[in-house]
Order: sequence, then C-alpha cells, then structure tokens
Amino acid sequence: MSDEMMDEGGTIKKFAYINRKAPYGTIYALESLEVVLIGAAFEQDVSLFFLDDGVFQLTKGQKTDGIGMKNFSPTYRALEMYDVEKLYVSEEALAARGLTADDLLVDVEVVADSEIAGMLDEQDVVLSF
Amino acid sequence: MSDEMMDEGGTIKKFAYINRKAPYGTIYALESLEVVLIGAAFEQDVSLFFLDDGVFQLTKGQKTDGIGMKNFSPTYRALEMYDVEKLYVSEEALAARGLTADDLLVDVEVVADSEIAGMLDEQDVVLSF
Amino acid sequence: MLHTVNKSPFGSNSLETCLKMATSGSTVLLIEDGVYAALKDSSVAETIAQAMGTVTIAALAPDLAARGVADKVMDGIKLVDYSGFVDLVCETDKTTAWL
Amino acid sequence: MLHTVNKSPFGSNSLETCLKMATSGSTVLLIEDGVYAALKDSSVAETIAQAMGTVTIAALAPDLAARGVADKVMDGIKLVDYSGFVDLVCETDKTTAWL
Amino acid sequence: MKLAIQVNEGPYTHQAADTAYKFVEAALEKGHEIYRIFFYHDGVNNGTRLTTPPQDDRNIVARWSALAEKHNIDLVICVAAAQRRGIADADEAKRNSKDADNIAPGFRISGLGQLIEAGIQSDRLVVFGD
Amino acid sequence: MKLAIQVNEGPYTHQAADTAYKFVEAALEKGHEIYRIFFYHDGVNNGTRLTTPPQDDRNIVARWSALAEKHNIDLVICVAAAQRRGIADADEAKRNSKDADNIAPGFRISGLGQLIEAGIQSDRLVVFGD
Repeated sequence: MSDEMMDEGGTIKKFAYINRKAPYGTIYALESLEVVLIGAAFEQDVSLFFLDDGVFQLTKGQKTDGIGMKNFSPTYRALEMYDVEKLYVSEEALAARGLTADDLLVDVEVVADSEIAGMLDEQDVVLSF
Repeated sequence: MSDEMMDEGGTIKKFAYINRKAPYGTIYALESLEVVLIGAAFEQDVSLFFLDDGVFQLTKGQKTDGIGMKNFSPTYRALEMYDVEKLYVSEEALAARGLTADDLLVDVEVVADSEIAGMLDEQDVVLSF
Repeated sequence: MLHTVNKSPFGSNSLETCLKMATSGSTVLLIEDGVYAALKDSSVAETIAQAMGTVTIAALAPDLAARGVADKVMDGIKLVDYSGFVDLVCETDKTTAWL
Repeated sequence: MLHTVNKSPFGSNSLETCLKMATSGSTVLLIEDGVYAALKDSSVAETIAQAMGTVTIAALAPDLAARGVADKVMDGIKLVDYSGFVDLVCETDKTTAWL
Repeated sequence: MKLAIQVNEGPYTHQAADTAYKFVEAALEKGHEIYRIFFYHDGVNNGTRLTTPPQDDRNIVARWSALAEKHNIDLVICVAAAQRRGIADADEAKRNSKDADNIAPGFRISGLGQLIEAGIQSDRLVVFGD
Repeated sequence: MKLAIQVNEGPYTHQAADTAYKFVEAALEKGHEIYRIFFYHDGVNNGTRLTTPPQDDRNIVARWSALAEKHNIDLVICVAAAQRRGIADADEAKRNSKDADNIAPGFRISGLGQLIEAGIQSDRLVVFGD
C-alpha cells in the first residue's frame, strides 16, 4: 500500500509529531511511535518534538517487568535506521522534571521552547499525541 | 434488585461522591449522576462534593442544543426528591473560576477546602469521578 | 497557524504550553472544556489578556453555551460557531491540537 | 485515609488537590504517572517535601522502575510494591482516588 | 478483608486496568476476598472477547477471564455504560436487536446497583481510573 | 479545500467524537471535501454497531454511518488500534479466529499508512482527541 501511495504523489511534506504524554500511564506514547514507524515508509521530512511529560518517554533504564507491560523505549534508538533523525526535546520540560540530556537513552537536540515554537511554524502537518 | 439488597444488609454507610470534572467535555459528570440516582434507592447517607472543575457541573443556563448533547443539569435540581440533599461546593474552586453561588442552579453549601478535607475524613466509601 | 485547546486550564497544562508555542499572529481556538479559559474574573484571565497582545484568542460559542458561561466571556475573545471553526482551519496554513 | 494519585503533577492538578484534602496522618500513594511527583530536583519536589511534614508519601516501586526513574526518588518517600499497596488499603479506613 | 474494585477505563489506553489487575492479584495472594470487580465508564471495554493484542503484549481481557475462573470472582459490567459503548451479552444483543454479542467469558452485565451494593457489603472500595 | 480528520477518542466518553462530527458537518455545508476520517487510539470505538445509546441521546455511531453514506466519506479504523480494543470486521474476525464481528456500516479497517497518506494528500489535517 505504501508503495502505491508514494508513486501517486511524490510530495514531500514536513511532518511534526508532538509528544506530550508520559509512557505507560496511557498508550499515546506507544501508539505515536507506531505512527512514526509506519510513516517512515512514506519518506516525508519528519521531526519529533518531546514537550511537557513527553520527555519521560526517553528516560534511560526503563524496566517494565513489574507492571506487566512491554518496554518499548529501545525502539526510540532504532528510529535512526528508519531515517527518523530529528528529535527535539524541550529544555524547560527537562529542567522542570529534574532531568538532563544525560538521562535520555537516545541522542536528541535539547532546544528552548521559544525555538521549538519557531520550528513548529515551519511544519506542514502536525500530529499531536 | 435494590429491594433485595436493602433487606440483606440494613447497613447505612456514608457515601461520598467526589466530582472534579467539567460536564460535556467528558462523560464522567453524567455517569457520576447516574450512580447517585441509582444509589439513592439504597438509602445510604450520601454527600456530593464538587471540587476543581466539578463546580462547572452546576452552572445555571446550560444550553446544549449547539453541541448536540443532552443538557442533564436539571437533574441536579431533582436530587432533592431522591433525598440527596448534601451538596458541598469548594469555595476556592468557585473563586478561581470567577464564579459565585449565585451562578449555580441548585442550593449548595459553599465550604472551604480545609473544611471539606475534614468532611471527607468522616466518610465510609468514596467514589471519585 | 491555528492552535486548538480542548482542556480546562484549571486542571491541565495544555493551554499554558499552547500559549508558549503560539507565535505572534497565530490564533488560539478554545473548544470543549478549553472554553473555560475564556471566563472573565478567573485565575487565568490575566494570562489570556496578556496573550491577546500577540495572538488572537477565539472560542467555540456552542461549547460556551452548553456550559452556561456564554455571558461570562471576557472582552476581546472572538466567538465562532462550527462554520467559523472550519474557516479558521482553512485561513491558516495548518492546525495544531493541544490535547 | 489512603489517597491515590495516578496523574503526573506536571500536567494535571490532581496531586495539588489531593494534598489540600489529605489531613494530617493520612497517606498519599503515588501510582502510574503519579510517581513522577517523587522525583528529586523537580519543580514539585519542594511541594512534596513540605507535605511530608504532615502526611506519609508513598510511591509504587514497579511504576517507578517502568519509567526509568527508580534511582531519582527523593529521600523520605516510602516505596511499596502491589502487595504493599494492598496493605495500605487494608491498614487505612478507606481509599480515595484522585484521578 | 473483603475488597471491592472499580475499574473506570478501557484496556490498553490507560494503565488503570493493569494496575487494578496487579492489585487484585496481590490481594488474592495475601488471602483477601475480592467481593466484586465493577467495570464502569470505558472500563466496560475490558469485557469484550473480540480483542487481539499483539503476541508479545499482555492479553488484558483474557487475563481477567482467567482470574475470574480460577478465583471465582464476580466481574460485573455496568449495563448503561455498556449500551453506550457497544458491549453486549446474548440477552442484551437480543433485547436491543443486535446481530452479535461480544462479551468475554467470566463477565456479566448488570446494573449500577451492583456498585453501590459492593460499596455497602465490602470492607474497602478501591477505584482505578483516569 | 480537502480536509482530513483524525479522531482519537471513543464515543460518549470524550467530546472529541462530537466536535469532529459537528466540524465535518459544517465543512461539508461549506463545500469542502472530506478526504478521510481516520479513527485512532480509542477512536476506533466509534465504529462498533453494537452500541445502544439511550433513546433521548444522540447515536454517535449511526450518525457517522449516515454521514458516510450520504457524502461518500472514507471512514478508516486503524487495524492495530482496533485489534487491541476489540473492533473487528468479518475479515479481521476470521483472521483472528473470532466468532463475531462488530464493525458498523460505512467503516473500513486499514493500516496507519492511511493516516500518513491523508496528511500528505489533504490540504489540512485536524486532530480531535483528549
């Protein structure tokens, strides 16, 4: 199906995924990631933004055995293989939560909110989770 | 069914319903009210607490035609007929929302949060919505 | 850009984050429980008043009416119906939902 | 009384309201996304530290571990597993959920 | 002790159903009685047998059914909430002229009175929701 | 204009499904094209024909089906989200060895690619959620 679609348009749009929710408490983080993975086949210009509690999706050392759910955090490390390489994390969101970039399991760009605001302005399609 | 139940125990417990959510945006307010109505048949000692956005459930003049949903606010006025008469509203919650008791469609007791805290301590069963 | 906010500002941080992300000239449309942010004399009224300096604040009138607060809306807020909501979506280059 | 809080304190007002309603001697158990309130050096750490003067703050350890923050918990927070959660429910006269 | 449980959210979307399950498991291990588990709001969606979660994920619905069978637990789905959300047993399907039902084994559909009654009859009511 | 819609929450529990419906109705009246409505997360629960809402309430599912038929709108339910939550058409039911299906008329089940494709092909994507 995705092949068909790509032949059809050829359009390249800037897709932004806004992640504002923590993992496990709700499914939004996981199902957002599923969209990103499927979306990668469409070869669009993709950026992921982690704002507010969304930064918690990227914390190192998640161990989910105790809650009986699958730890999906390693998938963020695999995004590079899908050519999803633009991951932006809110500097203010990290600071408010007592976290630094060292606490995150993948290389990201830590950016001030004011800068993120400008980057969002440049997008074509914004998906919110 | 309710007759059976009442014969069975004869126990009277203090039931508290905590309403913290606004109406219409989510269904919790409506489905909380449905529990109160059914629960009335059990002749327990019932108190309703309206905290945070829960105070919005009681605003006068709700007109829901435009959103295509049923206006269930008149039911709060009918609670008296079900012998549900203890309605407590957080004073601080009203004030933060720019509301006063005059904005509410039913007679309530406006109470300080500190006092509500003490009243909750006296309850036997607390249902949260 | 059009931003929509559907959460009460008293219970959630969605409005706060939206206002941080809404650049000058954009429009913020309050819908569903988000319309409570339009109330005058509330604890967030000052925040909204300040935001009006750089962005347009709109609110979905049917949602205000449903909640019984249509006559409590602060000055300067643009009221729209669903048709106006569609117009806002089409007039702006894209829509971002702050959930 | 036992109070449970399952929402992140950074996105919702549930913890704030819970702490207003928790009288002296009661226990507040952080579960699910509520465990983020246990983080040291966060913007709510001071609020939690103050609350510890009058109430016991507990957190569900499996939820902390799942979220990768087990080693970032501030001092003075009581850690429990599901079995300890059950004990807290039984030791107190009733449980109130702050959703 | 006699414990009653209320589950307010559907499976997978919110952790409430997971936490409730883990809590119930722990309570049973400690020898407590689970008087009833009442599913309300979107919680009624815990009781559909049509779910097919990914193979490497937990099966929340099947897990409830197995627990109920093993420990003889009363799993009650609120009828009013179920009608709004499309959860039906054979009787409900017939009454509402539906051509199919979707309730999972071990669950039964009943009224809100079952929640109040659980509050009255049990020593503690614990609510899991969102 | 060509508009795509994403609905992330189930019927009744959150207003998202209502707001999305009203928005789509208004857009159609103004002559816009609805390229697709994509149901994700709990939004997949908009597509079950087993709901029986109270007689004095709106029928959210039937309303979508009627709108789709009248205006020939593509109502797509995400297959992965649907499997987790128990929404199945005849094919899905067969593939997953279920004895029943519950999809409502006018809905079809497909992959997440349909969401991305809608984002690419339409002029605007509007998300309704919680």
